[in-house]
Amino acid sequence: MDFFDHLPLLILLSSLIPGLVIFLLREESHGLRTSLNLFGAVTKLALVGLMIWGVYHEWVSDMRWQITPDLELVLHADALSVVFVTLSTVLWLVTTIYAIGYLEHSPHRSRFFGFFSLCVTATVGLALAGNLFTFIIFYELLTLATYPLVAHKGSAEAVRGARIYLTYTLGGGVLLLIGAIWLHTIAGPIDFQERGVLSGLTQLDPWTLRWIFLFMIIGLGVKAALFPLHGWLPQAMVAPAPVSALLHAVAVVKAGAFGIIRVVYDVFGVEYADALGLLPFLGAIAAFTIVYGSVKALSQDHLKRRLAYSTISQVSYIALGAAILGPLATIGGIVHLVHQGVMKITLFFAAGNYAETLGVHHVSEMDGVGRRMPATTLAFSIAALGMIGIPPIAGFISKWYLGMGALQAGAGYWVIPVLIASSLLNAAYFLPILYRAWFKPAAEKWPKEKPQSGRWEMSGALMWPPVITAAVALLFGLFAAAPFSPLEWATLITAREYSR
Amino acid sequence: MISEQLLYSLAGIGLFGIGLRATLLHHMLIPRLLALNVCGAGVFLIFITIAYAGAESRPDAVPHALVLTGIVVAVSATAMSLALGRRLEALNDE
Amino acid sequence: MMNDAIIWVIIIPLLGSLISISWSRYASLTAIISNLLALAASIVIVNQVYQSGPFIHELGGWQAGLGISLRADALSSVLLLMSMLVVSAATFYASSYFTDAVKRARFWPLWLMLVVALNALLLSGDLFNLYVTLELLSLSAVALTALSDSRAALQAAIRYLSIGLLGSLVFLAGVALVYMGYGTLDLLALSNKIDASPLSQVAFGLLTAGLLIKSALFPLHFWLPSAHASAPAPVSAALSALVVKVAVYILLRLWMDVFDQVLTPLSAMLLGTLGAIAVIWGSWQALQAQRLKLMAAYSTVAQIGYLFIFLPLIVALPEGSLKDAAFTALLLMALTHGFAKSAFFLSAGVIQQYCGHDRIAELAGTARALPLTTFVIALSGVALIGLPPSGSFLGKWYLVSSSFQAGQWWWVVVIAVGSILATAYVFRILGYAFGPRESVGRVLNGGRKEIPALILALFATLILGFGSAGLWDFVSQHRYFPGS
Amino acid sequence: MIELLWSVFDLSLVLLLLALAWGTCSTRDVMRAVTLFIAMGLLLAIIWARLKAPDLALAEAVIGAGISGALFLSAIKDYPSTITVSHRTPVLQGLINAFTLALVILMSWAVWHGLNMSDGIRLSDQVVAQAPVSGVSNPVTAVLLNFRAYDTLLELAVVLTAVLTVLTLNDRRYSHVVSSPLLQGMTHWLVPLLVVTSGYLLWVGAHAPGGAFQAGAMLAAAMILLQLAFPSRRQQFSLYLVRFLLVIGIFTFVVVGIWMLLLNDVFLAFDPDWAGTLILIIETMATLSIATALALAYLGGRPMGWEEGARNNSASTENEGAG
Repeated sequence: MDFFDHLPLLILLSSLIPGLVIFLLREESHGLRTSLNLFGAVTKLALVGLMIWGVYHEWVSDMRWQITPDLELVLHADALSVVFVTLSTVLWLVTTIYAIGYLEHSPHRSRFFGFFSLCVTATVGLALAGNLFTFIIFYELLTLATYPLVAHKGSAEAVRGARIYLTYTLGGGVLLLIGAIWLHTIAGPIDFQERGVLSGLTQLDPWTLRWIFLFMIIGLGVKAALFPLHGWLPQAMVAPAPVSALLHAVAVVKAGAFGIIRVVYDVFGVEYADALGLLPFLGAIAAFTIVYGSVKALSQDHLKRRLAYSTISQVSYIALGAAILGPLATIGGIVHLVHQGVMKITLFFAAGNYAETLGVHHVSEMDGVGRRMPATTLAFSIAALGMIGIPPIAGFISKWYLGMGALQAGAGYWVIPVLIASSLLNAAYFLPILYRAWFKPAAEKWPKEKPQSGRWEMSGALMWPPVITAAVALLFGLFAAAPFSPLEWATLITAREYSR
Repeated sequence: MISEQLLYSLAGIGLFGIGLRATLLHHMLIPRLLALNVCGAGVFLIFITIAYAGAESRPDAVPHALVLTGIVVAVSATAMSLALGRRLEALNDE
Repeated sequence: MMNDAIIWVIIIPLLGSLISISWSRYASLTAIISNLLALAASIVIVNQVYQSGPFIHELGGWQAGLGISLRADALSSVLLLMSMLVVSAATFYASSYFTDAVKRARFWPLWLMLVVALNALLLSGDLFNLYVTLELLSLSAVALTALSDSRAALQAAIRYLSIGLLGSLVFLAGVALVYMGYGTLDLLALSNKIDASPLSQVAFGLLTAGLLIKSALFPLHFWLPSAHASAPAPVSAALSALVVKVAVYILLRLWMDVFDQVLTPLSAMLLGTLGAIAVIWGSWQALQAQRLKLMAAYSTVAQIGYLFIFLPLIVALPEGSLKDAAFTALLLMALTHGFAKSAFFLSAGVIQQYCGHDRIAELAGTARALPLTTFVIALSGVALIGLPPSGSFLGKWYLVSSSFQAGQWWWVVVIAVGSILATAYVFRILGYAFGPRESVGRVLNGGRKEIPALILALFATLILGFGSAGLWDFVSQHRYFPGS
Repeated sequence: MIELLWSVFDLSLVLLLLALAWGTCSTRDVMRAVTLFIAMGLLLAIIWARLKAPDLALAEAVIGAGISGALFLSAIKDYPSTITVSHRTPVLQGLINAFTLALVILMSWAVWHGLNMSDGIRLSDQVVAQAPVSGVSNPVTAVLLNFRAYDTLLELAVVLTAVLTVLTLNDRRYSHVVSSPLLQGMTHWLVPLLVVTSGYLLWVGAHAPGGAFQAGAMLAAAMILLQLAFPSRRQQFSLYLVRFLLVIGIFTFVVVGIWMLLLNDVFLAFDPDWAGTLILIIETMATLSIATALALAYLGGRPMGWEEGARNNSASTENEGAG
């Protein structure tokens, strides 16, 4: 089906073209910019809807562009890519609305939204990449496109944060690149395919493969913020709230996690990776990061930094899922890719709202915000509870499957304690916030309150996004078994990943 | 005939060496230029000994032409360098 | 007419230069027209090679050997096209860069002579003719450097000239020895005659040494930064992007196509090592540099180093697709650097004229004052680092894979470190550029200066990054010396 | 016996040459260095003659020794008279010496082999064979203006570039020599002599030693002499004429080349029957250009009012572009 072959390209263009046009717009042309943004986002959403339908019916969509005799750019839609594409597209729409509200009167909006669209393009491209070469191209592009957003404020602090972010990610990028090229020299072009490419090829020297795996995991681990490569994430929190929300809850960190899944399942093949003895190594790092992130989060008073460390911890669940051999764990990992994204972005939206309307940046200032900003705080609470793993919120599903998977794989004796420990820690750093927000009396005046206007606690563009995403997180939990729910989709992927 | 050729080509190499050494040693413009010219003369001499085919037979004209070209190029380069030096002096005096 | 493009591409700029001397009033117009005509000619040449393979023009109708021949094959024609594109862009740029008419009148004739030298050099098929064109190149390049008319520029120019003359003389000594042993100056005839003898080895050494000086390979790079940094922006662009590169081109020619019997893996390894040091040293110096153009100049030292790292790999790899791939990657690196570095220097010139200086630390907020120029700097920076999408990304990809295939993995470390340093020095600038500034400029200011730079940067990134697939077959099929 | 005498002669020439070269490069007195350099040039001229290269003997005497010498002499007027020892550290000097010595030995070794291996198959036979159809009987001229005419064309471009640079950089230097009646008197008969000689050299170049470059140098000498003798009379020529003379050589060369290209599809392919004429035309024009170029180079810069044309149409002069 010809149209379907070009669908991935259209999905890229739907954010690329608006982005490029926006760069050329004058600061004042607010309306045009907004409508371009929304138009792009909605179009993308529609196209993605089509793609879901197609992939579900196993239509093959595959675009190739020759770069050199043995390297080609491949856009390819499979079940796994659809997960990530959908996630980033939906959240892009929400975040765009949020960002329009958030950046009302700040300067250089054209530049901001331009790079913002480029980021989404890179993320989606990375999700749709059909081979390692293409994946790496978009992986690096994502780094480049996010740099200006982190540096956006232009303050010394922002530029410094951006530099650190860049040092980490490009450093990792180099390692990933070397690993990938090395792999190409011994195994030829690497097209992603379910159950892995390398599992097919014998005769490869296992130790070379182990080295390559190490290089690539380090490279991806930087973006996935695996310990000890996580250092950039808290630094990058200087970025404006929408950036933190989309990039550091979804695009960047997920790109890393997604890459790890790709490498483990579609390059090495999970059974083969296990045979090489790579999974325990990955699992150990992931497990340690989970606990480490939570512990660090405990001691953070700055809200966004606490959320950042929580991200570090939560994203590693995905790596953990990939590192445990067995369908259930795989499902858990993949489904968490979605769930964590939805929940974490809610938290960041909320944090942004507190900062915007009340000037609240620290946990210690949050006493009684619940009464001042009920909607936002409600969303925040749902997401936080979800993070802890309270049923029936989405987070519970992921953790449940991870646990089951661990038991199934017989790895339970060390995974289960990790899961329990981290859940307790999650509770330990989220519940106090909720307690302060709802039950403690508000301080007589907020640090920097904006005059209340309109019937809502704040402008709708800022209030609705977290409410919506929170609702989504709840629904994903409640109707986990419904068709096209993340869980169902993850099950579908897993069915395709495990041959035997 | 070999002997003459050898003698003169060795002389050429010697000239080349002397010039090269001085070029590397000197830092002032004019001595360095003189050295470069000496160096070039050495190369020209090598060319001409190649052309020389003994007392009775006529020499190869090609190297002669090449050296003629070389001489003209050398004088042009010399003139240009001296002009650059003069301009620098003027700027230093300002 | 069409078949003689190989002549026109040299003669037209020469006539242009003569006209611009005689009627300085019409110099700018003449320069632009003759450049566009030469550009067209270079396109025709590439097409000729593509259609009917490498070809030769025996000047004066004397068969090569007695006479001089011009030759075009994949390598030379592609480089010719690149250099004409860069030169044409720089010409448009220069026509609005030099605001003083007197300066312009001095600039054009020399500029067109530089173009003559570049094109003649790329097409020459005769060893002594190479010497003459090399001299023409050095002299015009030095003259253009001196146009800045500052003390720094003059000192740089003098140094540049004397070192250049020394290089040419060493080269000429090599030519003499070659003629002594093999009685011909024609490159093709030579490639058939040459054999490993003491004479040929020493001659080869002298030729190589002369060219290494001109291509500024570490440790012979010392003359480059001052010259490239103090010349007027369009000149710096040509110097860094082209003048250094054509010397590398001749070196490749001699190494790959003429002296292949003589060269030893050891010598290749030596140059590779020097290249590696150049990558690290040049990038490090670029990171230390306080001025934008000086940074760019040092980055050129590093980028030249990459080209030399290819040599030991190409020598080591077996004949066939791997070797060809490595060679094409080398060419791709050279092309990308040509476009990227020229775009960078042109933009640096815009910044310099806007701010009145090019001290990196004081460029705060250029991103807001000159959005497009900053964007161009970023694009060319991407190409200099070797990030996708850019030709050098592919180039480095093959550089690394060739290192693995040739079993010389240590180059990979060098490439990695070099790329990280490059990232550091490029984003150091961008970091400052994103700094605070009140005045917010329009997207485009000074189109005749910014658009050419943008076009060059796009060539370096998108066009070579995504559109260079055809290059690989072209090079592997059409890279050889055409005989008569 | 004769052999022996020749060898002694050769040996003494070579030793003297090396001595002069060494002196030029090692003396600390600029004046002496230049003098020795000129002497070396004259000796080289003798050596060229000895090695049966009369064209070069002429060229060396007029250009190598003459013009270069004159350039150096006029340059050292405004230049420190003593050469300070270079700042190079002893270690570096040692390195340089060792390096040069090694190179010299290496090259001698190579040449030793080369002279033995040289198969004698050089271009000379071809040159001799083709000379009849080249239009000139002097093989050197045949090579310069026909077989390798392209080199000569680019060589003229080199000369032009150098002179353009000189004109770009400085205003002309006015001779410090106080023009004496003696000099003026001498000029009166020397200049015509030089002009005639150069004409003769030009003409004779077709079949005997001589040619455009030697002739051009002679003519240049005449122009320079005029400038020296009558410094008061500033503008001997109109500047348009000077510009015209400067480019006419290459221009003619290129036009003839293109004409041949359109005629025979090959650049610079002269028909045997007109070759002589065409070459003479090119050489004549080249002579004028070379003479003008060398004279301007000697003057060391722009004659008065050289850039008037440009100045006039520089109505809007904003900030200076160069960096």
